[in-house]
Amino acid sequence: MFDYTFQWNQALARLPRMLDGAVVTLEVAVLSMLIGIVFAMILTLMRLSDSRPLKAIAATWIEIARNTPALLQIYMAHFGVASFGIHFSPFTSLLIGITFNNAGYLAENFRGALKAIPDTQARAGRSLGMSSLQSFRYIIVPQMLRISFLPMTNQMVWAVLMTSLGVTVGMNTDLYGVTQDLNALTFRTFELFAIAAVIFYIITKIITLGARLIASRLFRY
Amino acid sequence: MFETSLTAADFLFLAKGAGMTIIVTAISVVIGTILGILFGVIRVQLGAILSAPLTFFLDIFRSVPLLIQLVLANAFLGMVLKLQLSGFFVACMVLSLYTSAYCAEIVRGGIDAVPATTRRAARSLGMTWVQDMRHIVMPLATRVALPSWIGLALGVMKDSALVYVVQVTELLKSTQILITRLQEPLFLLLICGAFYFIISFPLARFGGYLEKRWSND
Amino acid sequence: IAGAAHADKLDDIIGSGKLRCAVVLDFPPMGMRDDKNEPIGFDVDYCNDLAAALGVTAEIVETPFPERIPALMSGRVDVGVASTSDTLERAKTVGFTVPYFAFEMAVTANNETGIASYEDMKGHTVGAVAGTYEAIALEAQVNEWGDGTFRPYQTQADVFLALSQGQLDATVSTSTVAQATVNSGNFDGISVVGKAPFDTDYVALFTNRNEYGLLNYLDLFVNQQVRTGRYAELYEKWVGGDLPSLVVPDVYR
Amino acid sequence: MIEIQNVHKSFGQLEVLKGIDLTVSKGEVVTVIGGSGSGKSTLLTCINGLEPINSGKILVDGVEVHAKSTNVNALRQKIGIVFQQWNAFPHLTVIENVILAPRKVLGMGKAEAEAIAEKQLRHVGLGDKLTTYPSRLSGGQQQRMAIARALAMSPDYMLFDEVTSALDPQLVGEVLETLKMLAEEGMTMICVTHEMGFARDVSNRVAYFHKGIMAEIGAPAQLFGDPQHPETRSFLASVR
Amino acid sequence: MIEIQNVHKSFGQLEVLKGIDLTVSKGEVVTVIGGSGSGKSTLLTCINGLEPINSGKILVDGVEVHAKSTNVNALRQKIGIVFQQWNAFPHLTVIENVILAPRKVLGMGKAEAEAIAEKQLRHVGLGDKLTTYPSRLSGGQQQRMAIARALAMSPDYMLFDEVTSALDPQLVGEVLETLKMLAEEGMTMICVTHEMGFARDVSNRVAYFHKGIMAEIGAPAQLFGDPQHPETRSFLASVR
Ligand SMILES: Nc1ncnc2c1ncn2[C@@H]1O[C@H](COP(=O)(O)OP(=O)(O)OP(=O)(O)O)[C@@H](O)[C@H]1O
Ligand SMILES: Nc1ncnc2c1ncn2[C@@H]1O[C@H](COP(=O)(O)OP(=O)(O)OP(=O)(O)O)[C@@H](O)[C@H]1O
Ligand SMILES: [Mg+2]
Ligand SMILES: [Mg+2]
Repeated sequence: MFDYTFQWNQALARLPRMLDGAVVTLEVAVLSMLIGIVFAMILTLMRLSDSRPLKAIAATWIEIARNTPALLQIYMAHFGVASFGIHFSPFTSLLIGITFNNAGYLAENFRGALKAIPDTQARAGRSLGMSSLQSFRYIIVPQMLRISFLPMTNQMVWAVLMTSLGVTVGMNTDLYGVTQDLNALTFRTFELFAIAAVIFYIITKIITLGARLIASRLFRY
Repeated sequence: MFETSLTAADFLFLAKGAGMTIIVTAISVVIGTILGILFGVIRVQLGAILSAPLTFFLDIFRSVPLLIQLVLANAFLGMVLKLQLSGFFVACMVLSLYTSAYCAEIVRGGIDAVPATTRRAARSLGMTWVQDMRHIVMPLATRVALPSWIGLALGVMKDSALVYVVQVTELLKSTQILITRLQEPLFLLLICGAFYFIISFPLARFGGYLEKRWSND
Repeated sequence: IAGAAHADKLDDIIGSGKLRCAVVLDFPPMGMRDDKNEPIGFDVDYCNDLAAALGVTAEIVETPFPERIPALMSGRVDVGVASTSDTLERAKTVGFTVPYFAFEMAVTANNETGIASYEDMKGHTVGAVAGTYEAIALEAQVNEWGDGTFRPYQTQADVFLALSQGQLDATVSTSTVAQATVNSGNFDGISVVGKAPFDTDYVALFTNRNEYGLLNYLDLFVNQQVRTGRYAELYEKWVGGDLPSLVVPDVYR
Repeated sequence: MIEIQNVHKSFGQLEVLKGIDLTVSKGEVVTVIGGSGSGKSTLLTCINGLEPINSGKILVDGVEVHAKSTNVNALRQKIGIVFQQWNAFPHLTVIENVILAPRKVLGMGKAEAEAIAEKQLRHVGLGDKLTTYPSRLSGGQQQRMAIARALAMSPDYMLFDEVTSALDPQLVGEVLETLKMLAEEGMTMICVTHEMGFARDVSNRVAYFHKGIMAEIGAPAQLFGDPQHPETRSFLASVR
Repeated sequence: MIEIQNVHKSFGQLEVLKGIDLTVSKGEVVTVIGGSGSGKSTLLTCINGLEPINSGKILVDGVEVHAKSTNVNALRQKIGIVFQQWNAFPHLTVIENVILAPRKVLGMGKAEAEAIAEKQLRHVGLGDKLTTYPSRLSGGQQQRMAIARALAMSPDYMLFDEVTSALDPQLVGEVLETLKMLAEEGMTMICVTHEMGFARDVSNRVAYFHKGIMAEIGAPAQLFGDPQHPETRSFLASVR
């Protein structure tokens, strides 16, 4: 029954290319997180604002991001918007898709975190003469980031995993894309994807452990 | 606004895809939840050190892209073990384990949220471990876990869009097939997205509502 | 059942009464769907012929290009009738028959780019279907030019969709697919602009590497398809024009 | 009869009970007092087998609690215990809280269990709260419900672990009244408490625990009036 | 000078302040007492513009707090306020809590802000807690930190809203001492408090609020010794 012959050397010879792919994967994930956090903040502020249209836009973004498949969002960012004559490269499309998704989930986390911060905190800031923006920036945001740090770490892991969906929009420089290309050349499917799986596993572990380290240094209170 | 050459037959085709999405999701969520409860209870019962191998095994499902899990499982079961399994079976199997990995975490969190003193009270009334689990822990843990579990089930539904790699034609794949023929990507993608949204959004809201209600008492 | 496990694959197929073929269904005219979304095309008919010869019924299993071999290896299909180039690298993993079809490669371009030949593609964004013969060759070419970008998409449909949307400037594909796609009228603003100077892409049926009985049978079947004129008939039905020779000049096989 | 014979108990490195000997006869009320961390709670949880012990023996009606062959679940039916923290099952109404164990453990029918539960709840003064959820009860009411829940199993012994110490002062009285009533009805009880007045009035004997040792035990008048052990003296001075 | 002129304030249907008039001169200490919900806290939050008012006027040094043209942020620098709930910023150390507003609002340099912060913290007796996080402080220390934080802005007025009422009894004293010290240094203060002793000893005038009305105001000796309003009388009776 076990007559399959593993050809690990065939696959391992391609490890350098796969590691290059891992770098691109990380690049997309990190960028999508950074931009995603900024957008999530903006969405959060929009939700807090008194303007109905702003609230509606934020809610629409957040609900679509959370209630449709990420694959669809990425596919849409490439083939969907192209119907309007807007063209993004595979890298950009993937980045947009994941960022859109990240921002939606993070904004929801931020909302939960905000609820956990007593509104007397903002009042205390205001009564020291800070503007509402200052008290948001110096008092609310730092506490919000702490509360949502763990969800943010999880989202970062998901962002890394989501990069694997880039192949559907022509991406072939990320880890999954590289692996698939190599598979087309050699057909060593099991070996190649097993190696890719290990690399993904290591990346996510580094992220979670790194996040724990950062948290312990950052949040000493 | 849309002038479409979509026929009734095409809608039926999409509906079939949607049906597949729902079936794959339902099977995976049911099996995954049963396994997840089992794994979660085992983890709580054995403690962190004894259950480390299980924790590691489950962690893999949360640390490797689902796409790769599907490709690998397919290659391993078929190419290495030479098992003749349908793509549908492989899809359900992988998604079930994937679900169980997340579900185990949720279950563990739920059980941990039941105060040890409450469980002591139950045991000191002469209840067995099983009775304690059945009548005290599970009802209480469910309240903590249900909102997250709803989120998980919806997540699995969305992630099931990836089972196309093992030749299961679910909703998104059906949509792509139609795009191939009809060349109306935006319109078809919107229909597809709307389907997911219509199922996911109300349930997600319901989960949020439960969370709010139960956290108040 | 115990006996069947030791029988070879040819026996298994005959015994089960069913032949499962891997076919790529977004690769017109080799494989596609009609307006009832049923599979049709050259490869579909070829599979049906094979099943008829074996005295069994055919089952078409749709496989995207990158999934053809995994589908075979995981036992989900018996034979690949999927326009698969017979490269040596792949032959380390699967067993190929003699060629059953031969493709010329053609360049299809978006009309607005002004690309009129293979060389014109230099410096542009070009693409092809991930994992195909032409994708591998084209990517190598782009790297050699050192100018422009190469993008692989998952399916032939995505490639032409991207081309007509203007996301790609040009693509190299088998001429049959290019012609069929442009003629279908589904895609606006693209045309076949010339040949790609790649070697003829011979494609073969494939099955498991060690199934010699089945491989022998398939070789003979391909031979018979030519001899009986069925090959020419199918070519006329789906492609039309000059029938490509399946004989490679100056070698034995 | 509860017989505790030279019981030692450690949590990891920490020895919490360092050889306890105590015999509680039928109908007796023993109060246990002592500083925080002296092992009082631990002793109670050892008596009904919720915690294993390291050496020594605990016998309840002659049955060794920690013997392998002993069915602890059956044994626990004889021993009611009420803890400091209110341990209401929050997802069940008051009466459901009380009938759960009789039904599932004793296999009682619903009607019978409810009759008993109602009786016990009325006994502790909660006759009008049957279908209320615990979250609607005050702390004192929750404690009385916990007592009724234990009593519904018709235990022969009741163990109380500082049942009033998490209560607001005005609620303490109602719970102590309930305990007093039980004592007067002849229940065999071990009460860990910080309520010295209660200890003095109700108990037959008072035991003073100090760092895992039962430093002194005696009739309330003797222990409070003329403590022998210097630690007892300073403890009593500090709580008064 | 703080001038409150016929101020009305409603939350939706509920009128919380029903025409309040009160003038607090420089150097004066006014204590506000009254039942729960009588509008005391609301008045304070109106004075520094945290809440809008419905009619009337509040002038601080002649500047109308609720006028559109007023820069409330600048105005608030003059008015320190400390609330009942400890409002330490939990993510900042004690000294970071104190220097935040001087740096960001007044644009002070780090060294200068730290010097002021240290001085104020030493003033309230927290000179040794500079780099501690608030979660490590007792409630009383947190309140004193909040006072130092307000003082670091060099306010001309301080408003205190029941700053001791969430504290354990033994911590109340240290905070009241701090307030007393401030009063002796000549700070203009409005203190909402339930501490009658403090009100009597420290304030120049005591105001009694009842259901959104300032029912009575007078020197402590007069208001405590010979209350005019029947409500004042029954309130004073109830708190004693
Ligand atoms: N499950 C446990 N694991 C480890 N140590 C424990 C455990 N339970 C109790 N201890 C320790 O055993 C010692 C005795 O605890 P115990 O609860 O019996 O004291 P106590 O006399 O009831 O005190 P208190 O009056 O505070 O309730 C304490 O030092 C406590 O920290
Ligand atoms: N933000 C708000 N929205 C609606 N109602 C409010 C708000 N703040 C206060 N109130 C109501 O206004 C009334 C006066 O409240 P306020 O806090 O001023 O009373 P107080 O005199 O400070 O009472 P306490 O002694 O309990 O602090 C109360 O009925 C309160 O419920
Ligand atoms: Mg205790
Ligand atoms: Mg108030």
